[in-house]
Amino acid sequence: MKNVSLLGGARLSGELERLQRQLDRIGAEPTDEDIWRSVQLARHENRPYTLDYVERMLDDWFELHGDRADGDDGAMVAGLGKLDGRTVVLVGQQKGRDIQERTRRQFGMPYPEGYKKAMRAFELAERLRFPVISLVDTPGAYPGVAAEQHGQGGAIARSQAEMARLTVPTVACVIGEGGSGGAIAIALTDRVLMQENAIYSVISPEGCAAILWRDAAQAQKAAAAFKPDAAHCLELGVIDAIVPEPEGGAHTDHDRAAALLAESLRESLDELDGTAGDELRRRRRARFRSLGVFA
Amino acid sequence: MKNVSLLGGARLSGELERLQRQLDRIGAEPTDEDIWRSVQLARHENRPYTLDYVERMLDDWFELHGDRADGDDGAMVAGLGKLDGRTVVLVGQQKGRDIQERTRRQFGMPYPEGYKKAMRAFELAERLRFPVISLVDTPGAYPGVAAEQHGQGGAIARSQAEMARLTVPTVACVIGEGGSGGAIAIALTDRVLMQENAIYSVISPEGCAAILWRDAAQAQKAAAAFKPDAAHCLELGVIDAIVPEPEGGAHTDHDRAAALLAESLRESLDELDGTAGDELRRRRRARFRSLGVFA
Amino acid sequence: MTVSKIDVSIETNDKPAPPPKHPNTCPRCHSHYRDDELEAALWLCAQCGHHFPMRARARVASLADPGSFSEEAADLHSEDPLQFFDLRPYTERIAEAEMSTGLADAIVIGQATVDGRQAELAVMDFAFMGGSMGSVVGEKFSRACDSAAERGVPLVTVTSSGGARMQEGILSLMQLPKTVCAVEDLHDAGQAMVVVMAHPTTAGVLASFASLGDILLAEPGALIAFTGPRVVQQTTREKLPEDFGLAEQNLRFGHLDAIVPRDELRPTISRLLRLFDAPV
Amino acid sequence: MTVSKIDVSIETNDKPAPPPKHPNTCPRCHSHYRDDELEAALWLCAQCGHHFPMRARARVASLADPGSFSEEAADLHSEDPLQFFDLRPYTERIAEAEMSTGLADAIVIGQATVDGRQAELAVMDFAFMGGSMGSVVGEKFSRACDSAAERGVPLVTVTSSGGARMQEGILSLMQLPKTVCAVEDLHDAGQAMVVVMAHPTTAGVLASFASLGDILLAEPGALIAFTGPRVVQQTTREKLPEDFGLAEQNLRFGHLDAIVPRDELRPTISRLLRLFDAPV
Ligand SMILES: [Zn+2]
Ligand SMILES: [Zn+2]
Repeated sequence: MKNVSLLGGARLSGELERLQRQLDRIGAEPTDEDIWRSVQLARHENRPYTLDYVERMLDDWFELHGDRADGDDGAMVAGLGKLDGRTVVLVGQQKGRDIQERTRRQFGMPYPEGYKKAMRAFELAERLRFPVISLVDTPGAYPGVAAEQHGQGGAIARSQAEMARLTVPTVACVIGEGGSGGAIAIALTDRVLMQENAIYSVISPEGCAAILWRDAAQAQKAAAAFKPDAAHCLELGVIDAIVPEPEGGAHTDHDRAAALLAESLRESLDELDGTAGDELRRRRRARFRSLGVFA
Repeated sequence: MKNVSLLGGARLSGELERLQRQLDRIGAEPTDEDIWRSVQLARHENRPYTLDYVERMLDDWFELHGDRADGDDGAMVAGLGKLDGRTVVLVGQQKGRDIQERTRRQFGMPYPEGYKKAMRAFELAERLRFPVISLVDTPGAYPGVAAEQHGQGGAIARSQAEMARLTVPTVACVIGEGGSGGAIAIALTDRVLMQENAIYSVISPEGCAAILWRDAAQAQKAAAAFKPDAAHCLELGVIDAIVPEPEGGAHTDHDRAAALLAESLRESLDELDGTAGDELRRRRRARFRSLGVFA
Repeated sequence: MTVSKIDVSIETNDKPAPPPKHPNTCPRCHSHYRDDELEAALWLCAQCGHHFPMRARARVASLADPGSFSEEAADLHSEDPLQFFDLRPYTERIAEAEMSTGLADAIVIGQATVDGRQAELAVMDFAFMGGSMGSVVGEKFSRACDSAAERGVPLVTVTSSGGARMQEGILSLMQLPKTVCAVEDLHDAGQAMVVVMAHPTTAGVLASFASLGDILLAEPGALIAFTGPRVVQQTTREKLPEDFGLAEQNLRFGHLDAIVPRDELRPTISRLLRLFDAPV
Repeated sequence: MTVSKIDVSIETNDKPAPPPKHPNTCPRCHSHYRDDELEAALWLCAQCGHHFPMRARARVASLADPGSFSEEAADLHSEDPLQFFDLRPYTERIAEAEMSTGLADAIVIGQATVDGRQAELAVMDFAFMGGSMGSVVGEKFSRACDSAAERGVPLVTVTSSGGARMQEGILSLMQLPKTVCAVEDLHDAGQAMVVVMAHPTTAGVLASFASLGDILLAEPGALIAFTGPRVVQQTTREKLPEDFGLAEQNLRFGHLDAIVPRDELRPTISRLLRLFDAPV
């Protein structure tokens, strides 16, 4: 694993050190089985979802509703809350726990209306100078007729553009599935974290297998090939740090998972404190512009 | 007429002089019949509409379409063009000339989608530093079920807010009917002009008569009471100057009407040239915040 | 000649629905109440939860900590710039509204604390000429924005309005951009606005400052529409959905953050003031 | 355990529809053409106007003044960060695409003049692995933004892409925020971007820089969708409208400024460069 160089040019040395520490802790390169276990844990039906974390991490939570145009998308949650006494704006995809809620929240797959709700929350954060926390947990943006007609691609693009313009500190954490454009739409942030058993990928293992192997059942093989696990994402410079989960996975102990997540978020926000808004923005763009491998 | 004081505190002395010249030119206070004639001319079916002016005033016209969300509202036109070699962004309501076009353009009554298209044009102007010209010609925003569901009130409010934030020069001219919220949505500008026979009002004469006189047929009486004509709007400080029309009204000579309008717009833009963006914005807000009469 | 049949203004302006036989009869479940019963219950029907209209001063009392409200600009009065006369002179209508409401116009503004946190309040009163927005409403709302900005406190606005003050003509329309500019100045000063839309919030008020709150709340059952159902029906002949224009529909279509029953407003606003770090 | 059946990626990625018997047969009216006939006609069907796919270099030649194009970053090549191997190694797929297209990756960038006005061009080529967006596409597009910003000229982008370069895994997804940030830097430098969406413009490219043009144009009949019709159909079982995802539907729903036939593209872009005051 060490033969792949650390990417992501725009980092500070303190961050590099932390990266190194995390890489050391991870130790051996994840096996194909480890990767597939992450895929399964990331989708585990008892894994904590955005609102499970909200209720454990934030005080005075007030949920925002609606995109001020067409509707209120249940797959995207946005609101204000206090993290250790500091007001933050939080957005995140939300899957459902039971079948009614899953239907109401489209299994965590937002329509354009969901991304517009998130953008409205970003604007509020910018106006009132609140940091933004973004929790990513989606198989992808909703792939339906109305979603396309309402401009799914454009909404995802503009949500990222909005995030690239913010001058307040922003932190994202992938807490389950970080699926493709639907995920990155809310993850263009100063710091990008990922839970130990979360996955972050450009396509689902099943989708990749269906296209490249001509067989969706080859999903495990596909996952091993494109490596959506946290360790590889860290190594590629796509994320800045891995958030530990309770032994056995976040689903085994929601309270403990929330405490660990809150600690990482707090740490990231503390690091960003005191940096001027335009400098934050400059570094944020430089960070993402440095991603890629070519010769 | 002179016993009503000139309002609108935030004016420069040069502008006051021009106001005075215009008031002198108008001479006698418009009679009730004069006012009603304006109502009729403002709605005349041969009166030039926004695109009639565009085609006569602007070179290289490129029309923008769509609100990037729900649709493309025919009642609102937006685009880029050259006015005497200077690129401007132009927005305006558009009535229809024949029955098909009237239907397609909802008689110049925009949906929220139309105001969102205008906002998109404002953003483009701000980003690329083009002045904004706004031509106002609407009986009002569309009063329908879908328009309400898509947030007509909010769209009008946000369009104004967007205009209050711009740091590029902005000029509006009421070229026909300046009807209520649907009109002011695109008329929060540095300079507000009005053609000689245009009207600008908080409600249609028929609507006012129906409510206050309990009889829509008393429209002429209502118009005489609330005075939507250009001379009174100038006197109340609501507009900055009156744009002359060809003898007999703009409908008698579209080319001449366009030449006169272009001249006034050019003059306004020239006046605004060289003022810093944040100062433009400060004065724009001060101008509108000064409007009202109270003790 | 195209004569428009469109009236984009306000059906309720200056012409509220005829009152039921007894003003304290619930229009939904027909329960009767004494004045003191309703007052003690925040003008909520104990049987069905119907929200009766609530006067501005009562609203202030229900939100502000006891004794904390300090009114501003109480002496501003409307002028009659157009010497407007319909069936009666505007001046007479104002005088009558002043007499019957004890207010100088359709809005009350001032400083207050809510659960110990400082805020500016701007509360409209539908009883004063249908809560119509004339020069005084625009000016006082704008001053509330300035007062909030200067003191570094959030603004809490309660709206209730049939729309424009037609008797002030085009100057009434100009209160839309005026109040929009005031909100922008407030936002540029880094302060937040919470809006509570009470029944009805329509036309010009909805199309200006009411829609620009950072947080938009509404009372249950409030009519929230730019054009109200009667005018939509008359103009377009469309079939109206059951809850057309009501708060509940607005929430569904994404135009509100929450519908908050009146007896939960104070704790909700208190929480928002904490979130906005309003000074103690 | 919820196993998602949703595949939000790109149905056409690396797997274009099987070509008709003869590649120069019009799929709409079945007319046949010689290569030189099509080339002379901008790859437009003379019978029905069908837009055949157009290669990047031909596209550049059709837009830029003769001899004015100066290519940039032509030597950038993909690496294989994941040592990706599906049925064949990624390196082999790239080598094959290089051979068959004569390009180093799916985008060509460089400086040019159009009717004498300076612009930066960034033109994608679907023939190179379905126009998929890997690190090289992201980097070259970003450099085009920087070149335009530094020289103070507008950027003209022609898109054609099936979506992500799956073989680069998560780094392929990161080209979305990367190119978005590049466009924001371009805009902050005060420069405009015109986007021409050619068939197909889907998935990651549509969900990033393609949608952020100041002016969005499309060629007639181009598929413009985040998720293409086949995946939508398979996933949701919804009945698809006739022109689902096509440029024409996108225009109707407000997502495009204009649909411009290929033979009118050059004058349209020329007009836009005049409007953007592109230097001579
Ligand atoms: Zn009741
Ligand atoms: Zn053909």
